[in-house]
Amino acid sequence: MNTPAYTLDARAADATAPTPHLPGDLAIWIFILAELLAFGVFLVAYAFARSGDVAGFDARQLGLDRDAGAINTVLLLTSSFFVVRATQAVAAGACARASGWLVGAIGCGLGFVVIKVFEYAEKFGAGVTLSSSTFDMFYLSLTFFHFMHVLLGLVILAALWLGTRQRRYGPDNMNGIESGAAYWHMVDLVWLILFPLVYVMR
Amino acid sequence: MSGTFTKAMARNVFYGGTVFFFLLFIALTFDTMQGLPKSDNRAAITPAVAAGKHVWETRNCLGCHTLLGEGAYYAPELGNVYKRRGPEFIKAWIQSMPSNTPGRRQMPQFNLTDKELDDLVEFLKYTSEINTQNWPPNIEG
Amino acid sequence: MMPPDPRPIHATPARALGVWTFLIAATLVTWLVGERGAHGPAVVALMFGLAYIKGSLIILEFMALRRAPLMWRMLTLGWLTSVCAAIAIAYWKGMNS
Amino acid sequence: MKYKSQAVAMPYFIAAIGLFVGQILFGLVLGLQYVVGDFLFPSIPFNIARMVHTNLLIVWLLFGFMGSAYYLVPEEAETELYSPKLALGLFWIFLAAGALTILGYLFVDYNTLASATGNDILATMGREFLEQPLLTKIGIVVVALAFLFNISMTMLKGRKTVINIVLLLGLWGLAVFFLFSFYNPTNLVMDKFYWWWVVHLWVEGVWELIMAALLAFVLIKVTGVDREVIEKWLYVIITLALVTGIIGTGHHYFWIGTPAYWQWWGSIFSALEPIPFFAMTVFAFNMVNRRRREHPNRAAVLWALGTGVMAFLGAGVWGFLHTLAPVNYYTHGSQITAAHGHMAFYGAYVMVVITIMSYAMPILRGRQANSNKAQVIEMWSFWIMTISMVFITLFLTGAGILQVWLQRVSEDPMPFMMVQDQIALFYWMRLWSGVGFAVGLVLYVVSFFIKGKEPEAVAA
Repeated sequence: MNTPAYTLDARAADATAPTPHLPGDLAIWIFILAELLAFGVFLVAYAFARSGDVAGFDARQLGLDRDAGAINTVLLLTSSFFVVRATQAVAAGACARASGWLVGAIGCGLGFVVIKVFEYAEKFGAGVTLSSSTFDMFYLSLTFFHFMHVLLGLVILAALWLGTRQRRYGPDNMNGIESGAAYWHMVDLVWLILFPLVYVMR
Repeated sequence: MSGTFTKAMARNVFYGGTVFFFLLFIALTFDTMQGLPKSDNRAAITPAVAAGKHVWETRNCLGCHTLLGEGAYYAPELGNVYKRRGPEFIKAWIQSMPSNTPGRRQMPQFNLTDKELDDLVEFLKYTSEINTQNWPPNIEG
Repeated sequence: MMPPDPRPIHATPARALGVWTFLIAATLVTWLVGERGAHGPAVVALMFGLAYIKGSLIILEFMALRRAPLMWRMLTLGWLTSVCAAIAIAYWKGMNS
Repeated sequence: MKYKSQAVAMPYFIAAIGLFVGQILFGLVLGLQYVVGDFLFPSIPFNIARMVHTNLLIVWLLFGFMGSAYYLVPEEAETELYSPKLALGLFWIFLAAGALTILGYLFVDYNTLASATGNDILATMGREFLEQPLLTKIGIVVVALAFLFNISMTMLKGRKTVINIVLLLGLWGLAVFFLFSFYNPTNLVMDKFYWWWVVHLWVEGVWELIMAALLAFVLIKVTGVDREVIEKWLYVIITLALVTGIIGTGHHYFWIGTPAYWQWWGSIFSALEPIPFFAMTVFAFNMVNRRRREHPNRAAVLWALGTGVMAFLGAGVWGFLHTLAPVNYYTHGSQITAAHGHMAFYGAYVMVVITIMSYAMPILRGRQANSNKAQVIEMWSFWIMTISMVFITLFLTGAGILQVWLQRVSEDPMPFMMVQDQIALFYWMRLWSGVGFAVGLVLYVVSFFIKGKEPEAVAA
């Protein structure tokens, strides 16, 4: 039989009924779960702290820049999409193509960082600190905690990029890129909740 | 369980995660150091307060008492004792120890000089004015 | 015969593109909500409904957990569900106080 | 014993047990002083006895860690210790320094001791757990560095297993964070802030690396489970420990003059701190269930499993109990803290050191395992000590709840000493539980002197 080692066609895969399989390393997934848990508790803590002082939170929230936040959402989603394409390319044995997609993903991630830095510069200029109000505390804590994850994610993406340049990954060696990709998607996932919760919900 | 679990990845996650969270801790520490002047009552630190802290430490007061809730739980909290009892009571109390009441907990006699007593009270005054987020819940500590 | 390929199936490029398009469109809706300063339970329900769908898509399609063992889908989707539910409860609590 | 130089661990273990006995004796004194206030006053006031109690604990655990490292590192590295002579020399230096310090506490007025040992040059004394004179602190650093040099060189010339790497990371971290004990600014808030860099980053940071590595080593030995499996999980568990524990330091920054946001950061991350302890328990039971052989040393297996359970209860559950800021607002600095401290230290660190001593001592004495009779006595001591500790914790928790209620929650709060009278019954029960613990400890020591035939190894 001449099946390709790795098929991209979902229906064909259904027919052969592949065994359920976790893409990426168990170690990174345990880490991702721990991170999600920490973020989850933090986000929920925000929601309940807000419920105790809706007017105060809503007033401070007006000061946030939703346009920048939305652009950042688009950047992260697009970056995640590029990472998916990179993973697909590696699965198809095209490491060179994968590194191209990864450059795109890193570019989007850097765009996020730049916009965020401008946002922070403006906020710090306006006297927003971890101690200026409860809303500001949550806004800074949540976004900065997330921001640091973006930075770590970028380091991981850079390592993946290097790996694709050195052709370290391939259809038979997906563990590294799948693990890194899963981590980057987690960063995206958290932002998808964080953005509407902190920037928009009122 | 079907899936991959490699030692190399577990190691990378350990080092990455540890460095990441330590850096985060450093960042928070940096912010705390920036914010402390607002809450730690440093403006009130005088040579007398410094000398008082020295008296506090060299008599191992923390071996029985708590100070801002930290120490031993054998004797009352002293972070707010200045507000609870006032300076004269504190000095008189220290000088009258031990009570020698049979069966009661005893505080040693430290034979502090008048200056040492004053310094210690200054230290306790400074401590009582630190912004502790309203802890303890009431004056009893 | 070869043993069945144990690897998960990442979405096809076309499918991934479709998912991405939806995600961007949903983001625009959320942004519009913010832009117009819309508020109230209906708006929040819409916004978090969209966020929930977006999160599920990230988990199932991008993270490729669609074909992962059930436990992992339960853990991740369970996380998403509980966080969104808790936010809804908190929002409701805030409305009534 | 695979390598001759491992024998140097023996004196360390013996010293550890000896100091442990001393620690418990002073614990009994303290327990009695809680209810009979003038007991031994003025010859040994409470603050001195407490200092001896806690410092002995730290010193004997350090002896235990060092002994464990001398036993474990050569075996893991598959080479003789770099310098057994240095190890033995350090033993006597450390023992002498430790003994002198304790004698100094007991027989010299603390203030006199301070000025005689250079505290006026660099004031570091009089802070909880860091009461040691400057000279002792410097001695600890010197001994620790020489010790680290010795075992690091051993590892470098041999096999670098994950267990060795993690253990060494933990021990190096221990030495590095101890350096913060030399920083003692007049600013009380800064003093307290960095004091926790020693205390918290020790017990909820680098010591957890040591503990996990020691446990993993014993599990490999007694279960015969593949090293690869155990080492992977070791990494995962210590990742969880540090991810939660480092920011978890924030649960000490609620009420000491630090910014309010620590209440959120500290609560959220320390709420997750039970997870690594839970993982460790599951891990230990899992590995024992998957064992590929029946190790003749059943006592060691019992201690290993007990460590998992008691660390989870003491550090995990009892820590979580009062770690959330709104709860801690009322419980901070009460007997609840004491309850947690007792069970956490026993469950995590006392028990892990006993685990490795239980495994290694018979081998150091030339047999795979002790006689059945000796093991039965040892297992009795396990149950008596552990159950006593559970009761100590429960009674202190009861005392704490009542104390918090009467003194802090009540509309009409009572003064501290009046509350102490109200909860005296709990202190009495705690004291009797402490006596039970001491009985268990005596049995533990006795088990070393029981002779008999070595049990046979059975294949599973």
